[in-house]
Amino acid sequence: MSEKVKDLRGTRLSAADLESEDTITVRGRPNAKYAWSAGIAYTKYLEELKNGRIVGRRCRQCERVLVPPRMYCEQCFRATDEWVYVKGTGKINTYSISYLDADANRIKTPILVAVIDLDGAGPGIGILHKLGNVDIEKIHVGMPVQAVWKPTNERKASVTDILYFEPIEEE
Amino acid sequence: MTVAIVGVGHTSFQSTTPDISFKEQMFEAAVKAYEDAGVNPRKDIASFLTAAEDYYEGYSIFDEFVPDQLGAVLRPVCTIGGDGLLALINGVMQIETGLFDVVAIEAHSKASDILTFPGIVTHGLDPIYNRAFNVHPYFVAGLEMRRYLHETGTTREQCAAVVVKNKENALSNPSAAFAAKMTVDDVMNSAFVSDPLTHRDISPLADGVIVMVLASEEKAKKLSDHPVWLKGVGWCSDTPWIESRTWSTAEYARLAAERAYKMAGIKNPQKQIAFAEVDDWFSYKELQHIEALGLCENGEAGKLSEQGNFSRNGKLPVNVSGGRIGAGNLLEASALQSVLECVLQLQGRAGKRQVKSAEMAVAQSWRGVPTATGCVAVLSSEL
Amino acid sequence: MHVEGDMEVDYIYTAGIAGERFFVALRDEEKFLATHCDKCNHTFMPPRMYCDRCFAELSNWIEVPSVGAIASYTITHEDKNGERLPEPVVLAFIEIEKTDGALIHQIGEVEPGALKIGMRVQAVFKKKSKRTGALTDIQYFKPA
Amino acid sequence: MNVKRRVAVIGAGITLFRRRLKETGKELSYLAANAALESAGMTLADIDCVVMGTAPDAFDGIHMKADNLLDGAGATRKPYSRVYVGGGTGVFSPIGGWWHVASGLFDTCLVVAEEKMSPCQPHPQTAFRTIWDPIITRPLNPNLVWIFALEMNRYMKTYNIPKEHIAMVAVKNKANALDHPSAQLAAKITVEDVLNSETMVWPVQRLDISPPSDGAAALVLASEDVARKYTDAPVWIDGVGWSLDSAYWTNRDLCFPQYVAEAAKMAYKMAKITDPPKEVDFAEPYDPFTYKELHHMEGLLLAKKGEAPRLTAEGVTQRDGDLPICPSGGLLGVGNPIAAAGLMKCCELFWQLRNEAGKRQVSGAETGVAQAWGDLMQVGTVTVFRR
Repeated sequence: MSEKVKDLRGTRLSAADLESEDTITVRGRPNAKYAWSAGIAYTKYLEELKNGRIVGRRCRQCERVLVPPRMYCEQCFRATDEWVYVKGTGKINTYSISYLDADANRIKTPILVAVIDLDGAGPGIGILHKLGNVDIEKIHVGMPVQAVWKPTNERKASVTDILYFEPIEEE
Repeated sequence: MTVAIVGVGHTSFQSTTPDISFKEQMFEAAVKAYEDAGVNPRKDIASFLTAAEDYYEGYSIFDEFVPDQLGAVLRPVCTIGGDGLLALINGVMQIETGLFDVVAIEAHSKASDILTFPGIVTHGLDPIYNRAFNVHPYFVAGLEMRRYLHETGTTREQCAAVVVKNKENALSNPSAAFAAKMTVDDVMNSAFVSDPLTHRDISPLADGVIVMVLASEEKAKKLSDHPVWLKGVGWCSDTPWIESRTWSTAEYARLAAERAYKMAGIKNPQKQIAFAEVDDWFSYKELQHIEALGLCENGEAGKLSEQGNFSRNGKLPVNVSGGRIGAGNLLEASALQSVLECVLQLQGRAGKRQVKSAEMAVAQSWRGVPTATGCVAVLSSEL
Repeated sequence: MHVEGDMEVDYIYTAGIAGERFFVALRDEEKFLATHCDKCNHTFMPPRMYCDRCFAELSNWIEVPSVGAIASYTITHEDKNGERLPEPVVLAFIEIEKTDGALIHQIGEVEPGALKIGMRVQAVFKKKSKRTGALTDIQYFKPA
Repeated sequence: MNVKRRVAVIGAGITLFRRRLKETGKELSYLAANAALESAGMTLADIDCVVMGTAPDAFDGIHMKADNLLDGAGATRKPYSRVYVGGGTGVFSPIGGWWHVASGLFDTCLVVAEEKMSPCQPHPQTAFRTIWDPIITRPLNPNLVWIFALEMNRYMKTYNIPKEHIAMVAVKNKANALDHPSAQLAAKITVEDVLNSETMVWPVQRLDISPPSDGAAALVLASEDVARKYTDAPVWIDGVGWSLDSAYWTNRDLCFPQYVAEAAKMAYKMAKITDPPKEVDFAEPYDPFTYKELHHMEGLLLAKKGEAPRLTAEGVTQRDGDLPICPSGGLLGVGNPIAAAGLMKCCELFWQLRNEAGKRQVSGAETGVAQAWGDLMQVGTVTVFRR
């Protein structure tokens, strides 16, 4: 550290200090609610998920099929051209095994997470989802998987209309 | 300083845009701006800046979602946590370093996605000293407005006249969201939010996106027959402690204007400035800002406004676009809406609302409650 | 289609070095403390640990009266979420005596119609048992 | 394009980094800013403008938080800008300061980075719930560590990297941090400690992760002529670079940080560096996770793809090795108040290049590189400093 900067400042608080009367604090929680417009591309995507289909958009210039779909191609900077259905099958690009929930609490039964490169989309075009009905020891990059859908009447036009991806029985 | 605006693009401004996402709106405005400038973003634009605040968007790190629809993927892109004019000024500085020749600026509002706008503004108040009471966060504006009226002798009627003027100006702006014929009484009789501030003293929120392309002198001359030159820029933040503020004058705007005028060589703004687009988040703010910009003496703006001095056909037109009150409050993007109006006017592209023989204009912004932060830019059709 | 959600999280904000000393004195002794910058001859209310003019660290704490003058006031009719309040709330910007600063607080024991800029007001403290070390340990300000 | 004006760093300051600090964000900003001014031999009156770097508002819990912080950063009644690129903000803030001065509009700029993560309950992670696309990702209820685990696994599988080599980064950085007076998690640990630590999101384990922290850091920048008035040993900002990749991270190959490479190429070009491993004497790549240091060394073109782990195993990146990496102790050792941690890395370049780093001093340091990373595994920010 610089000779001139020896006096490092900052007053440490423990978790208990924060709760103590001697530490003056104010508590609060914002009122911050939103209804995000899904827009043209995502609305179609979600509606098709409800129908049990995965839809993307093709850019005819770079020939990629973008999933999730967007109305523009970020590489070519032009409007994408057409809707394309891709299969509910793909290969694991990468995966992880989570012992944490969304608030960083520990959980016993891990959540299996993967990026799945979808068959029929452009190369390297994957989506984030969960894995299920799978032996943890057997998960590997390149593993063929398929979407397991919620029953039709339980679908809500959400990415959770796919319950998870499960391994395709290899012959 | 030798940076010009060589292209502008924008969506229309609307109270709500339910069937299109902010990304799709940004793409539309970007395509228009790049077309206007004659540039391909994948090749010709060296850097991209966006003006955004996370809580306005509902995302913790909004910067993530910016590059794709601007043609900015794998290029220098950043967010400026400020209004659109501050993003533009940072773009100007980037060009002035000599590192870049063409830069794009984006600012937007998707206010209709926000369900709890007063809750968001409250979340901007100091948590220790200013959130203790269950009141609308515009109490800050109520306090400021009363003190401003008290010190300057400005009347509530004069503030209401600003609303009437700006909504009427918006009638000639096809992009505006809140054009209307209204009377001073309509404003005076609307309900108080925080007395003396009524609902109609407050600009209504709107959605919209504005994209601009900036270029260095050399590049601007190649790209555009009618570049609009940035002659001076200034920006300033006064203390964030409401308890320590000067209430009657907008010190941040005065100091920002001082810097911008000095850079632009403006000694007598009342003579040298042909028209102005100033922040009018609240009606009285327009008057306070006119004074801070030196467009009249302190305390005179209300009276002069009432007399028509700042009307479209007046001596020094202010907010010909309709401002936030008439065109719509586009949050951080209203600052760019002000610049947009200056550009269109200086290029003679303002249609029905074109002001005559305008060569030099000023755009000024304020970030809203609880800030004392704002920017000023002097623009000219002449280099 | 719209998807709903929020950005809501619980927060605990520390009052900080200067704030803590201010609120402890308020809570325990019904005292207003300010910090004084000797160089700028400026007295900060609420107190700061530093002078934002010259950047001196401030150690000169002074007690000031819990009395001030209304520099502005507003009668607020909506709550923090924009809902109409059953009763309007009067808030004032109170320039605290012997300081260059102010506090923003409620005004009580006076009809809104009788409020005047320049009116001298004094803090009314909550009962000691009810105080928590917050701005609301002051119940309101009333005409002095 | 040629840069018109050279910009120097002439002062640096920092606070303690801790899980919780009592000071408000303003007060932390003040402590760092004032320390930086004192080290430069300046007063606030000598500062023309201020640039703030601070990451999500959702940590501090204040909308438009930079506006709230500004008096502590010395910006009252001055031109003030907040630059923001998520986790990349810390190293980006001096880049913002650089263009303020290099543009010729200002002669001096105070750059302050602040982060106060402790207000967010029950854990700062909770604020990360809202960094996702609310339509296609948030419904899956993700934890932020997921995506890093996905990236880490892709990196390990692509280049066949043993976890032992990655664990060495934690061992090195926590040991380096023993000599850093700000450090929150300095420790002597072993590779086994890392490999035996709790699995959070496999392959990420407890000791692969930097902690949440409160803290602030600051730098004073000046134009060449002003810098020379204050010091005989200015440190030059000779290269700056930044790049932002697509938001659609599941449409990219995560094995290599292309955005860091683009930012590095931009910065090296400006600094006229053509052979980075030879011309860069030490580096402070962003290390919020162990593997990220390695990933970023490769992105910074300081190691070939997949080879940074081997260099680490061979000791090359030790403080006394051929290419010291994170001599400060990095985020893994010093702590991770997001934006402040990034600027801490730039402070480290300053102290190292001035030969003022005390026990942490690397020998013969003439050119140093700092880098940060952020958003959705998408942004790279790079600075090249020279003595």
